[in-house]
Amino acid sequence: MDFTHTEDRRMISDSLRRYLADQYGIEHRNQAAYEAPFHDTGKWAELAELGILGALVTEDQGGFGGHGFDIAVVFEELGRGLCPEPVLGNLLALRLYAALGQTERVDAIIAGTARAAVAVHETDAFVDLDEIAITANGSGDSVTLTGRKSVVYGGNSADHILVVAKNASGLGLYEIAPGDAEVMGYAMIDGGGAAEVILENTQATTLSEDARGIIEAALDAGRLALCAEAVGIMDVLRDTVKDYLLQRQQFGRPIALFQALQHRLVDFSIEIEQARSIVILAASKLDAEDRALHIARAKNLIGRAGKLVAEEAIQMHGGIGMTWEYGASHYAKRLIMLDAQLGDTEDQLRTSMELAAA
Amino acid sequence: MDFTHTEDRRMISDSLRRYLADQYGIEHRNQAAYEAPFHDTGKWAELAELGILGALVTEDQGGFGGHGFDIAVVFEELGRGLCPEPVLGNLLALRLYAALGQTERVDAIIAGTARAAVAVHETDAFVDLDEIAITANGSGDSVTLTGRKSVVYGGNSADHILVVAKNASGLGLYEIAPGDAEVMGYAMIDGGGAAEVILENTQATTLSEDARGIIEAALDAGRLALCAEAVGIMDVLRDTVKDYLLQRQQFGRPIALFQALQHRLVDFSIEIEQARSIVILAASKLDAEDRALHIARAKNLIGRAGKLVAEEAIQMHGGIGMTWEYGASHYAKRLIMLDAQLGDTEDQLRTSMELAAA
Amino acid sequence: MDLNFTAEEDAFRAEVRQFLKDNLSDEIVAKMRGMEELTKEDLENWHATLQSRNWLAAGWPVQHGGPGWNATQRHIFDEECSAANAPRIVPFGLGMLGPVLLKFGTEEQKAEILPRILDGSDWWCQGYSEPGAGSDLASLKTKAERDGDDYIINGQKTWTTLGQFANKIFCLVRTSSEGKPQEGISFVLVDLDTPGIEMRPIRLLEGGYEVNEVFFTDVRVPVANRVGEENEGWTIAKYLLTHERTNIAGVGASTQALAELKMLAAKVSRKGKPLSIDPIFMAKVAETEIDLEAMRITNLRMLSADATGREAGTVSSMLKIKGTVIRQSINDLARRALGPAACPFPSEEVIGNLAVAPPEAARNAADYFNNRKLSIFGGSNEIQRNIITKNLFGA
Amino acid sequence: MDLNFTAEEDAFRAEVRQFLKDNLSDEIVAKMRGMEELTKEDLENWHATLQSRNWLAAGWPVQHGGPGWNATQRHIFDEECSAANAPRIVPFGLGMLGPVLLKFGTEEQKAEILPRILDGSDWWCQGYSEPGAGSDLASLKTKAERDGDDYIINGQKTWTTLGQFANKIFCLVRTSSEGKPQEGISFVLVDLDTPGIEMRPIRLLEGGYEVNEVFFTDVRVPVANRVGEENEGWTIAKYLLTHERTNIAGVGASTQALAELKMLAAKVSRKGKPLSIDPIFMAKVAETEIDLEAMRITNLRMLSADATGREAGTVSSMLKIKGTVIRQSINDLARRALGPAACPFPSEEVIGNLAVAPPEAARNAADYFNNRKLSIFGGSNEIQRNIITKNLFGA
Repeated sequence: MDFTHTEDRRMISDSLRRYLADQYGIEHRNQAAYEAPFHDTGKWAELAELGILGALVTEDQGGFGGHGFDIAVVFEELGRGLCPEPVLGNLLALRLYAALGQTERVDAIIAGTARAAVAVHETDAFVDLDEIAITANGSGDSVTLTGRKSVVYGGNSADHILVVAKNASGLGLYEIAPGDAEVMGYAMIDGGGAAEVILENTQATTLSEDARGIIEAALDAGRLALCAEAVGIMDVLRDTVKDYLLQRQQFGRPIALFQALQHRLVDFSIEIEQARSIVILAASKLDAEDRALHIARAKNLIGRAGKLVAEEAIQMHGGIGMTWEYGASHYAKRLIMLDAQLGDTEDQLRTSMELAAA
Repeated sequence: MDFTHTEDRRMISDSLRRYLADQYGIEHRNQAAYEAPFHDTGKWAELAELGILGALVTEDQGGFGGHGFDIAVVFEELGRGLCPEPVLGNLLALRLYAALGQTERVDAIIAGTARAAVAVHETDAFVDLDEIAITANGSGDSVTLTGRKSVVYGGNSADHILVVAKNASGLGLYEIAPGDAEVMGYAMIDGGGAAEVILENTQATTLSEDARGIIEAALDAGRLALCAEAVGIMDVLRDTVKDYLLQRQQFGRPIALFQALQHRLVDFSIEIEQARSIVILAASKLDAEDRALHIARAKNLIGRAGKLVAEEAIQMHGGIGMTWEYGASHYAKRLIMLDAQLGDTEDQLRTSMELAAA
Repeated sequence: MDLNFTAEEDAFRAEVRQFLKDNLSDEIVAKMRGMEELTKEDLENWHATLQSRNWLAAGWPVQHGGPGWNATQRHIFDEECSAANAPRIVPFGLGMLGPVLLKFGTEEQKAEILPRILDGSDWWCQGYSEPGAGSDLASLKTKAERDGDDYIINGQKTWTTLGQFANKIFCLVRTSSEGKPQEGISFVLVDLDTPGIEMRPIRLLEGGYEVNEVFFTDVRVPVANRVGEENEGWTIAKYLLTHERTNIAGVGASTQALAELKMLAAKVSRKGKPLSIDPIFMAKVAETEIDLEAMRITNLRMLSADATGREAGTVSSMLKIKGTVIRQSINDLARRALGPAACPFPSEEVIGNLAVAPPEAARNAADYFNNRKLSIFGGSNEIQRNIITKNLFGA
Repeated sequence: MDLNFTAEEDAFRAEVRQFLKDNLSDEIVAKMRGMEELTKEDLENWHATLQSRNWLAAGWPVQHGGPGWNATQRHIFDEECSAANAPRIVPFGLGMLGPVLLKFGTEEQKAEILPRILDGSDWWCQGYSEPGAGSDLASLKTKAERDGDDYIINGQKTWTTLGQFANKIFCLVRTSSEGKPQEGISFVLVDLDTPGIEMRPIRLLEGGYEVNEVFFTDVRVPVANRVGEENEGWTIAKYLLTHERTNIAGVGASTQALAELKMLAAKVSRKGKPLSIDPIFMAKVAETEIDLEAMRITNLRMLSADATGREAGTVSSMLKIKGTVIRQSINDLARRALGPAACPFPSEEVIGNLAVAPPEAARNAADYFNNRKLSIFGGSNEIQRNIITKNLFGA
């Protein structure tokens, strides 16, 4: 057993942490996160240079990482820096392109010269791939797609959009050029961009007609990423609360001396350690047979811990925690909202119950 | 609107409270509650004299109460006094005999000269009457019963046992003499008696061949009783914790000054008020069309509040709360265990979800 | 024990319901269901509508222009307003300053100020909290120094709700630094047009604008604008903290929010089935509903007892805590019900053109974040627990 | 990062598993699964079995008769013992006094006492808590006054676990009332046969007997029985509080209890279906299982870091709190699973003849009540939170 990261992972983690702390302060972040294109294209290129995209796929696939712990260290730092860049959407796309051997796309994304996004959600298919309704018309080179994909993370700033759609053999994966569809971008409530993608006889390239396995794997990689991001956020929130309790005076003394607050801080600090542990376990299982179960369990625990930490962080800050101006409130907001991405606490609980019973 | 009890109800409540405080102290209680017949037959007669059994059925039926609030005031005091007498089992029996016009039995129970119990539970039918497996053989005067009824409250000291069993028209109600079956009595873990009743071609008198409605009503009366009992117990536990926090010194001062404990005491005190409120609502609905929904809701809330109060009361007492010698631990034990009687927190939640959706 | 309303009370309820049906526009109802911020005009119009029936100042006695309702009538009125999705009455003039003047004001103050609240001439806001003194009011630092017949006020107030719509503010200010911190406080009325006052918006975490900071620099206010005696403002502050109790639990608003949640759960799906038949999610809805049912009765018990003093403080603090917990739980479930459709920032454009969520639910996440304030503002739940503790231990 | 055990560690695990398979009787396993109290003989036999393999004193170095395992080996051993339903090793001599002597004892003390722990000649118990000083050890009052080469001890100890089986007790006693309360405490070893000692049973709330009060009246103990310096017992007490960390989370026991719970849920039914397919109940089981999975990793992280000092205190307190919460949650669910079959007092007669519940589950309610102690004894969870607070704020 060894709970230390490799030298390589420590390096990328350190450099990403430094970069975000120096170059992506909270004020700049809040500007970039809420004004179209809801991220900073210049910084995107710099992040690519730092290698954070290359870290998300294996050497064979053109990157230099690609294992669970590679994803985890990158996203933990993205969380710590509250980075609104569309790394999640590009992670999903990278994993799919890489699995399909689309080297050109993989290389372009890693180099930061192209961005991509994956359109999965539909209004009545939030998390369950079985419920996807959009169906590919035609086959091979002449496929068209019609319907609406909802809340496509990073879809507003993507050069390529991968669309998950039904076909005769199950679930396929199709690529469209955003210009061929109606892509309506918007900010998310916790910052960063997403889009509605409205397809109407939209020309698509078939990447795979039987992609269910790789789609599930990519979504699980995305879930792991969100879990690790949450851990980074929670660490910041705990430290912020701690500092605030020491600095804030009430009734003539620092509120850190109020035992009721102390014990609540302890209780959520314990949950943060639990969250860190379950992410380690899930990361170690990303390439294992029981991946899906462990990922679902991790995201369930992260959802519960995240809600506790976010709500307590706001509450223990009092009024200041309610304001846009204060950084911690944005961390809390992101922590709550990431639960809604790729299946929330209850969705993951249902999944883990099904998988454990199977 | 009026949230004060009638003069009559206040009187019975006051006299029962005084009687239990004077005559049924915790030491005597713990002796009676755990030694066969797991209650005090002398005190039973005195309780009957006080009128607490008469209060459980209406004037028409030979009593002088019988409404939700009559049951509630009696059981709240039984809870406050942690009384192990088999009032619950006799309440169920009384309501059934009364509904069927069995005046002789009703009068005898009210007078304290006979005790009865109702056998409902089976190993695979804890709460759902649909799952009852024991089936009446024969009809009219020559009915026999075979099978096992489990955890019959007060069954160990009953002169008559009412058995719920299936028949061609649905659920029937049958009376047996305990001597005709194998009745194996035992103490419950929180004191008081119950029994396994093993029937083997046991002769039974048919009281009703279509009794489902009155059985459900009687069980709901029992649930209301348990809820009210819980409120009496919770009041005692809150006061005991309060006194203990004031008296117990740690690190040189009363632990009542520790804010973490203060806030937890507040939180469970709030739940006690919620519990009191839901019992009032449920009591007001005992004769209403939506009785079942309101009773299920009440018992669900009581289950949740009871667990919180019982566990916090033990925890906040520290070691002393873990001991047999200390009274509060028995209150906590009863509060936890009454949840298991007649359908627990989750059972009641399922029921209320079904009824609300219907 | 009788949980029923009297025939007269039922008739009164019917009357209120009919009035709301006749006078509440579909547009306002849609805004309320969609949790949109109401404009100043929306609020003023609604006040005027109620005042046309003499129902605006629910808690005021008849001789000062109120309807003279008892607590039960006010409760029924609140319930019906919530059920109809009527706007909440802005409380600062009607629910706070009005009662303060009725108890502590001079006849001149009452005669001058109360009618202007009723007819909408004045919009009051509240200057209580300060950056360093949120829940710990007694430590406030905004100073009022006597200069002839005036006070000169210097300092800063914060969390002033809807200050952007107001022309007047009532403030707690420090008029003496001697004795205990509570002892040197006075309650003064200030015209927001007075030179030296600056109001700056505070944006809340979800992006909305409803609270403000107010800066006072050498602001000159006549001593005659003081309510009550000098250095006795604490009495008024405490009165205000425990006075407004009929609607502290927010039962009506939570009931309405829960109804919306259940409708939403029937509209959205999980794993191919309506969320409304998912046992894991609906178990949480059901337990929240049960808690709300209980709180409705707790609220009625308090109304009925019409308690005063220490016990009233305990009960109203309990209702505040449990009421906010329940409301926040409903908000949380409503946000979750949307799944990823909760993610978009609810701009006009998103709601108008993109329809990511059912439109009336598009602000669910924003509302969840905004309502975290409920357990913080107006005396945080921690402060409420301290109040209850004091009462429990008789300290 | 590597969560896997090495090949050597896997081999060690296999060896332990085989040993347990060969040496653990069905009778003991049945008692353990049924949560029965083990007899003194049961425990002594199991100690002897382990000692026959040199595996009894898991934490002791080789030269004193321990197996010389590292933390990972000890963890594997604990996991396998729990999974096999082996009795827990009674910790007072082996896990507590042993390490204290190894660190603070004289060579004579080690030579005399340690072998007698290993061979079962002595059964030690603990004299720490007092009626007025549970979690607040520093305020203890039991006095040891010097009289020549003896101490004369007067006072009372309580919560002495399995004292009824012991012939020796180690105690914290007050040897000076000067300075800070912690400063005048000494650690002494007492023979329970010494005149003036009386042990009285304390019955626990569920009816079981495992703890005792111990009364000291003019009990004469040689000064040579002191471990460490006079008035420096506090150092030993603190060492003991943070020393025994490998099994503080109780992961193995909780894992086993959870497995029993799931088997039980498949056996009992609700509304005609196995409880194991009821989503509301099983959601709670699943979340508890997830928490336990996380804690298993937290525990391994701590083992791996082998932290010392402040951080170790924080982590072990965290594991204590979360470990007890999880265990108590499993106990709660197991009790609930039984429905009304949880009600009977689990006497021999009920379990033997009445079979109200599945026999191995008949003590579930009693076990639930008994395990409320987990968050109270051995430094309550409140005290653990205080410890963590101190470390968090660096105070």
